[in-house]
Amino acid sequence: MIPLAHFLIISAILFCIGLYAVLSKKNAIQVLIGIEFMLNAGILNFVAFSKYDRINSGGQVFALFAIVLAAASVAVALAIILNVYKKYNTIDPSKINELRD
Amino acid sequence: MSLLSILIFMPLIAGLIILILPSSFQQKFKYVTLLITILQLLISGFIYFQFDPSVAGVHLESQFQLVEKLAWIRLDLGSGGKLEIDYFLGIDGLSMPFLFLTSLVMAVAVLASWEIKTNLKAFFALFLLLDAAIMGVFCALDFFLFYIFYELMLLPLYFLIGMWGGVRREYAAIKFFLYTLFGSVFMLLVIIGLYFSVINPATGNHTFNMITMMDPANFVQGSIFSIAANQELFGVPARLLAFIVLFIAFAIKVPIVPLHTWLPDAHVEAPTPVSIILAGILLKIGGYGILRICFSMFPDAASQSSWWLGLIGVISIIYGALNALAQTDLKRLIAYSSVSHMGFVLLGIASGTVEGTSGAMLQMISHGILSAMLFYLVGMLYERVHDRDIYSFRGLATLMPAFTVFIMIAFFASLGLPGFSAFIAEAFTLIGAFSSESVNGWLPRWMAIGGSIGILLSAAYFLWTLQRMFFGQTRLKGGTDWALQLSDVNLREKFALVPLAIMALILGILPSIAFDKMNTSVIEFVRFITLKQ
Amino acid sequence: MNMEQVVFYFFAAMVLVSAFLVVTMNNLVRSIFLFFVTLFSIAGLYIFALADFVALAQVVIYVGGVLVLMLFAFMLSNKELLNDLKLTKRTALYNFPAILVSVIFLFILINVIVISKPENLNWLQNRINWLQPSDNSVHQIGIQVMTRYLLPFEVVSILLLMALIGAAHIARKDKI
Amino acid sequence: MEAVEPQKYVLLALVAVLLPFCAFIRLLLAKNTSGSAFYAITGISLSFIISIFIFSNTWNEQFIHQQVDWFTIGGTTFRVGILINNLSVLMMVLVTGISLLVHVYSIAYMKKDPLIHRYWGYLGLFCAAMLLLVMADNLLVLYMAWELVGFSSYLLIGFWFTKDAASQAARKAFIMNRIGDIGFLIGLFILYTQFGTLDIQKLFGQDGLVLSATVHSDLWISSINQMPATWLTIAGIAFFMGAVAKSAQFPLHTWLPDAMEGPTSVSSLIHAATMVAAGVFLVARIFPLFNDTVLLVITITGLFTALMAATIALTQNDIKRILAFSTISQLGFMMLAMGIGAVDGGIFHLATHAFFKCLLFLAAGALIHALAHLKEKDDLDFDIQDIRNMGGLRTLMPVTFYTMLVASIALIGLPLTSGYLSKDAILIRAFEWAESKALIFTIVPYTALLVSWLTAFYISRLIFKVFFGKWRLQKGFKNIFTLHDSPAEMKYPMIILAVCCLFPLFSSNPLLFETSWILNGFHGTNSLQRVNAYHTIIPAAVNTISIMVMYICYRWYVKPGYSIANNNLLYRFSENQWYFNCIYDVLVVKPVNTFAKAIFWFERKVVDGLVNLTGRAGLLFSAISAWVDEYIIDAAVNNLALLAKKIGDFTRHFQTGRVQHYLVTMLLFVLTVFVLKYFSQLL
Amino acid sequence: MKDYLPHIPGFINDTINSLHYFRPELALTCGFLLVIIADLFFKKIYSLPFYITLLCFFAVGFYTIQQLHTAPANLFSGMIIIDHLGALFKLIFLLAGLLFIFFLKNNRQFIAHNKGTGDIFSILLAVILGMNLMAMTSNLLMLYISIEMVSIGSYLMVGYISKDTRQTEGAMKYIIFGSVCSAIMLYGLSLMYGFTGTLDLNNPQFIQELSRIPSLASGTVIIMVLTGIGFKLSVVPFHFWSPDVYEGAPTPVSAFLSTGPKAAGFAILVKFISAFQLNTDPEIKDMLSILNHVLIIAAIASMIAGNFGAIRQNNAKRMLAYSSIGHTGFLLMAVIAFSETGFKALIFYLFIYVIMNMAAFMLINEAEEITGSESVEDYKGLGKHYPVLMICFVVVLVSLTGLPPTAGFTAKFLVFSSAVEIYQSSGSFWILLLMITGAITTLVSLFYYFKIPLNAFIRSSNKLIQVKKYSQLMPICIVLSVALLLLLLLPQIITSFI
Repeated sequence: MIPLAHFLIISAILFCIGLYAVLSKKNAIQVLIGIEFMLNAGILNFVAFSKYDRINSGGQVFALFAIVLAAASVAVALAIILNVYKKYNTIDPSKINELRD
Repeated sequence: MSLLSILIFMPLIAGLIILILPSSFQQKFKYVTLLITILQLLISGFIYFQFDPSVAGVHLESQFQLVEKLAWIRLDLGSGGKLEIDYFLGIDGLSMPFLFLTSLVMAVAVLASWEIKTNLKAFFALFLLLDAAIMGVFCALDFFLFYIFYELMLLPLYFLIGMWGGVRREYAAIKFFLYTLFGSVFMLLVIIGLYFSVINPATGNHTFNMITMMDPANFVQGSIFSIAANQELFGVPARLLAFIVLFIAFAIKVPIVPLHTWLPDAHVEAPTPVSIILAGILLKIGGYGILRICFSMFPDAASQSSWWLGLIGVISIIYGALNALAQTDLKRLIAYSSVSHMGFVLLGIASGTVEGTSGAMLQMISHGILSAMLFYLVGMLYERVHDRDIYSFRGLATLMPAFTVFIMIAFFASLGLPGFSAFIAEAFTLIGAFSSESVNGWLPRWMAIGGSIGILLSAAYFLWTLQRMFFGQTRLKGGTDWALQLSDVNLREKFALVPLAIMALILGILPSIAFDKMNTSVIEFVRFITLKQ
Repeated sequence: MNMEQVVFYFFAAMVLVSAFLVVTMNNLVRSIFLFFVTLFSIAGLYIFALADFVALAQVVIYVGGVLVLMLFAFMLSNKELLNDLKLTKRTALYNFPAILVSVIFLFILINVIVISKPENLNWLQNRINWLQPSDNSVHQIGIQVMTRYLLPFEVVSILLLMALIGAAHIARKDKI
Repeated sequence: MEAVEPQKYVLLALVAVLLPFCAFIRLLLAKNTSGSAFYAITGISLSFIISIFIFSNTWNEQFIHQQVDWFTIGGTTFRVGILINNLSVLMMVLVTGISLLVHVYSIAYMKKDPLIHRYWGYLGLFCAAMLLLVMADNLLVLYMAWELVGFSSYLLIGFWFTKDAASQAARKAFIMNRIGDIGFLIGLFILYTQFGTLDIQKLFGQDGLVLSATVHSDLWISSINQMPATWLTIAGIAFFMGAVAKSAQFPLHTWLPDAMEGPTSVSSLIHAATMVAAGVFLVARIFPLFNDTVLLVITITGLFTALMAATIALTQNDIKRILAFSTISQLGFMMLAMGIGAVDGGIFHLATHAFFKCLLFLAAGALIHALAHLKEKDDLDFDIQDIRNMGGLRTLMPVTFYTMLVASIALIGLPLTSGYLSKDAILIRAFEWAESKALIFTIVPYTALLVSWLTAFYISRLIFKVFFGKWRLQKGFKNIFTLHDSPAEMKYPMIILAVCCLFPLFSSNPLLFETSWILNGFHGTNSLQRVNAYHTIIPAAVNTISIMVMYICYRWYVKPGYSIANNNLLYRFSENQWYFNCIYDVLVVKPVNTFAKAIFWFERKVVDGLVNLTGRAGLLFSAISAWVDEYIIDAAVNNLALLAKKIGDFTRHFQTGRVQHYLVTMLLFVLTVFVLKYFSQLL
Repeated sequence: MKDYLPHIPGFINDTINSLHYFRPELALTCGFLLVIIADLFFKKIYSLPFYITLLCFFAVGFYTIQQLHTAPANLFSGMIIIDHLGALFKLIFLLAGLLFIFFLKNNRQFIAHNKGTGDIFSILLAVILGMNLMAMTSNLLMLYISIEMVSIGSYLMVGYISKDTRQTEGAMKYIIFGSVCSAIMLYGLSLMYGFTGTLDLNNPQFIQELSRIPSLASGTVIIMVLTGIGFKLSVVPFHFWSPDVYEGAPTPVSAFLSTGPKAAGFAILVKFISAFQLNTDPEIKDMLSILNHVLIIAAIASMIAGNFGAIRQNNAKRMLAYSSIGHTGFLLMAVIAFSETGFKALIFYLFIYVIMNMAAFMLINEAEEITGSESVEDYKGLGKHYPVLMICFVVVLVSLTGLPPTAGFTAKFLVFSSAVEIYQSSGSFWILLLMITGAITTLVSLFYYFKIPLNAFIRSSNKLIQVKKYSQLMPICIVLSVALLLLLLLPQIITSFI
């Protein structure tokens, strides 16, 4: 048996790697990848916990829905990023700062 | 629909009609407004004569007159009980005089509005809205309703100052607005606190009825403002804090030093009719609020803090007068003189004596009349040559004899010349303040003496101005051009000024016409606030 | 350490290393491909949690859907991007806030995991409720989705339709 | 019949008050001068007739007091009414009589003024206010009238408002009077608080509240209230302060000389005969209130004022100023009388003084009027009020000369005149008073004696300089011999007054003041009996020395050869009016000098005299308070606004436009919560 | 498989029974599909989607009002709960949606948008469906899905036109920020699920288990979940996106985002907090106080950041974005009070808030049509030439400030009432601080709101203002302004529902 905590720690590390990518990458697609990592970290947790929830299978179902939603939002995000690229010719989030105080 | 509702809603409806009427009628608007104000004057005159001076009111709901009470908002708040907000109007001796004052000053302000040349539609619509709001404030007996009218005054005033004002009108308008709002926002919190502390014994609901709030028996056991509970906020007794908050809210309107700095700016920048209304009525709302709300609802806190209120009053008297002495702008001078004169009101109220309170009431009425007159006169001068600097004029008496007569009447009446209303008012506020130590020990005697120095100082600045501007050989900054423009008082202006002068005189010689109507209420008020809880 | 554990930690290492590389790499193409590896490895971890269906969905949706989408996007936005990316390299200092935040976050999360002692959680002690390797998870999930989770299932369909329409609208060429 | 009688007199008295007031109202509304004199004179003559009627019927009768409700405040009803007793009827007659004469005099004197209807109106207001003042039965009404006479005085002093000096003098007079009024007002507060009424009869009557109040172990106890005994003294001083200002006593005397800027007729009526005497009248009215301390203060103030003003009058050259200081001095005399308890003597002197001082002014007016004509005719430039410019007018203006001579003799107090009677009354009473006191108090009567000799000197100087010798300004006066007496309207009032300055009006015996009916009208004390030597010695001594003084004066000013050095210290001290105006200046200027640069622009507003003291200090305060207002209170508010903007900027600072910054900031905020929680857990 | 068989009929029954209560949502779904079909097959009829939506809204409204007085019921095996409060929220969303479609129809950008406007109606309907679910959810899974649904729909709306740089930029920032927040929330949800073993918020197990773990852990988890909710509310510190997005997005979308989803955020926050508040277990006290303190601090910070941040803004939309942050903070007061009064105040405030904020954005839109600018500075002199517009604007701004004579005052008043009430019973210093901040920031808000009338009426422009006709939006603005005035006099119109 793999201890539950190990799953959780892996997911925590993954989450933080994703977070780092989101915060530091200067390419919107990489930022998206970071977000996916964070989502995956969450999904991993769900799945890991779901092992102990046989009757409701809440975790697994949640994981499934989360994957689907992630895919949907990635599709939307990519569509938007493409548009941004058309207007700005860059997808560096730090350069897209026309809207500011 | 009682007379009070008519007083409130007549201008409101007229304002709406003006808004709807096409702008091609705009020369007629002033006549419409004048008609409305004169009707108001007649109605309030009628109310004055109908008023029964033998019943007190103050904290006895059954003794109010022309009462109108309709259920307005009944919202079941669940845990907060049922929201009980009434459309509750009524007058007693403390509010009735102000209805008449408002009508009179409003009518004069309309006459002063002849000089307004731009955007007449908006001006008169706002003017009438303001009129309605002010009437509402003096009639409302439901705190919620009162607050709505109280705040409703701000908007028209903001625009009236901002749109038709002088050079620094933006600053003055927003400053005025912010100051007043500062007070009233916190007042709102206290109102809500009171609401949750008070129960209407008849229905068992929380209520906004001001009169219910005055009776300590109606406070819920253990609520914030219950006397018995004696709760503390920030280490200050809650009732005292509430009193201070309410006091500050109204004191800003009065205004007191050091919350007065909006006043010179607002008065100076406002167009003449608005200055008239500001000085003539708006400041009185502060005094009225202190009487009707601060003192009546928190008599215990009032007696604790009366020493400070008296001190503030004395400081306002002297500080305002000294400031007036230093001004070179005539309108500013008068604005500061208002600060000084309204200091008497506070001193009188703080004395907790019948003489002081009656004096303060009369002082408010008297100042309403006189400051309206003064601001009108300054406005006339400004309208003619667009200058108000005292040093720009010399020897106006030769050029404008009738004007000089009016300004002398106004000046001397303001500086407390016997025979005019201000004298009786100031004398009795001071007598009240002086006797306070013997009667209830609220104010030390020296305060009355300190206050009387204000009388001396007011003579100094008014006479200095009179001598500097009106006497001597005619010499004007604008030379002969000005001499041509400085025409004497015309018929319309006389029409506005003469009633004011006569009112000031009548009140000075026969103060009984005011005192008789409010005496019972004042006695009851003083008895109520000095009652040992 | 049995075989199961070896494979698990192998996958775990794969996940973390590849994720780390994805994040640190500046070359977008490479990082997208490494991302593929990460996702695969995560799917592997799911199996260890006895969630084979989820693992499958992960591979199908993520690898087959998301990744391809990203590649498309990358290709649509042509190669200039690559040049663009190479030009500006960022120093570690510049990324300091990001590193700081991530590290603190990691610290906190691990702390949370440790102090909450997941193995000792109350509800985990109910052994009947434990999933057995022998259980047919696809079956289970199928029934659950059609019964208990019917509403989310239907709602997600609408969501997907909306996302589809919306994304298509946004990505559509502006010509009619 | 008996019941109706009093009411009749009260109504008549009311009519007497209202007649001049109606004239005032009528003339205020008048567009031009036509017929203005008619209204005024009709009003005042009717008043006079009524006054005489009332006087003749009520003198030495039971006082008459009628009241109506005025207004009610709280439980107290203010009743207002008319109190007719010896004091008020005497004053009524005095006021209306002298007013009538001055009115008549003014017809000619003010003839050419374009705003003469205003002048008549103001006079009407003054008469009404003055009559109200003397008849008021309520201190509040008295105060109102008190201020109104001040107000009409303001109007009349500043009648020639285009003259800066006149309007300044008017303002100074009003403000200085205001200082006194504040005292009066404070007195009112104290009485009202202590007794709950301001009714004169109730307070000061035979068994009035004031007398029935007791001072007991530092507490002043009345039937309804009690307060520390100091308040009794303060009340006295406060009322006296009102009297000081109105009667131009030291230290509030400086307004009176300046008030001479007004028309001379006004000076004679208001600033010599009637209004300034109101202070004395007030002291007499509320006499029971004063305790020993206050009486002593009154005595000393009166004495000092009398001495000071007399010495100043010695060297003045402006004819009206000499008379003004003389008035101050004489008023000091009356105050002195009050202080020593000789109320009757004070009032008596008030009455006699009213006539001769009014006459002196009217005569001076006649001189000025004549010289003004001359000046106008010859188109010359000289000071028509400077006695150094006159001389030898005795022959040119005989009526003026003789009337003025009579008045002067009365002022000096030589026998056969009214002044002799009243002055002796005071002097003798002063000696009697001093006798019962410590030795130091003998200063009081002796100084009073000195003052009467000084009086003899300065008035002689005036007469000799103006009427004797030769015309001093020679060049350019071609028409000097065209100078002549005034027209009839001016002449006859003067003659009438001159007659009134003689003894028969006041006493049957020219040498014995004790027989004066006025003194007897005021509950004569036994001092009216010639009980001791003073009654004989003093009149003799006074008169002998007075005549000597006059002779010296004659030698100095008329006979050539004797001249006094006019540049010694004492002379200058006197000429500069004891430097009072300067002292008031210096007292303020020195401390203010340090701030001078900061407030120099306020100098323009500065008024002189005592007003300087309050004025400059006040202006300094006002400058400071204006500064505080602008830079502290207002700035605090504005800084709050600035603070709001700064907070706004702070929040905007985060809004860099970079989404990753947003995220970092957001997470940092979240982490802060975590970290705080974490550490609070650890601790 | 066998384990489940006995339960299946139960589930099916439950589902069928639930459908009865689900009619508003079903109507929305039908509308959603119809709009898609209409857009696909009847492109010629330009306004068809609009009318379908409108019709759909009427149906939804009809059904929702029926739900106002039904007893609370668990639906779809505990996924959602239908109750009075939820129905009220649904009405608020409906109001926002209704105003939004009228706004859309008259917005120049959308009219000119040549990719067609049919899709936005379908997105809108889906978003409203999502919001309805947010208001009803009682399950973590539904919570997540509904939030995501609203979020994704919102991203799409913001990016819908993508005509210029700013619009795309707004959309990108929105989606990145939103996705990160939802990822954090997902992580939090996962841990929450892990710690409690249930997804059902109302399951007593949920709170019991959560209270058993150390408060540091449970607190962290709660805050992570609140991140996602906070993002929807745009409460400090999750507010950074809103000024940029509101400014960048097409005006109707900004208007909708600042009202509908925000109200939905409140709905879900209430749901979430209810799970804690309604539990009487003494052990959760610690957790509750953390939750309360976090909310109070967030509320205070939002009021300060929103209102002070708005002071220096010149762009009207941006200013409103900041002001809406401030309003959120203020409204949190009612949530924190967590009493019946508080909920009533919340609902009333939200109704008024939807009206006034929508009206404000519509008026900005109108002004933009006239001046071609969103800058407040360019409003100079408008008052003279467009009095009706500016008078409406003043009414709306007064209402936003919360002053009489507008319903904004009543709303503010009720919120303060709820806070005072809770203060009276708890005596907490923090609540007092909250109220004082609310009062002070009301003052501050006057500063910036009144910039608009200041420019429009008091300052005059030297530019020539050409007089154009008002668009069809103007009557709606007038109606809304009048409604704001009327609701002061007759708050019963709304309060009778509450």
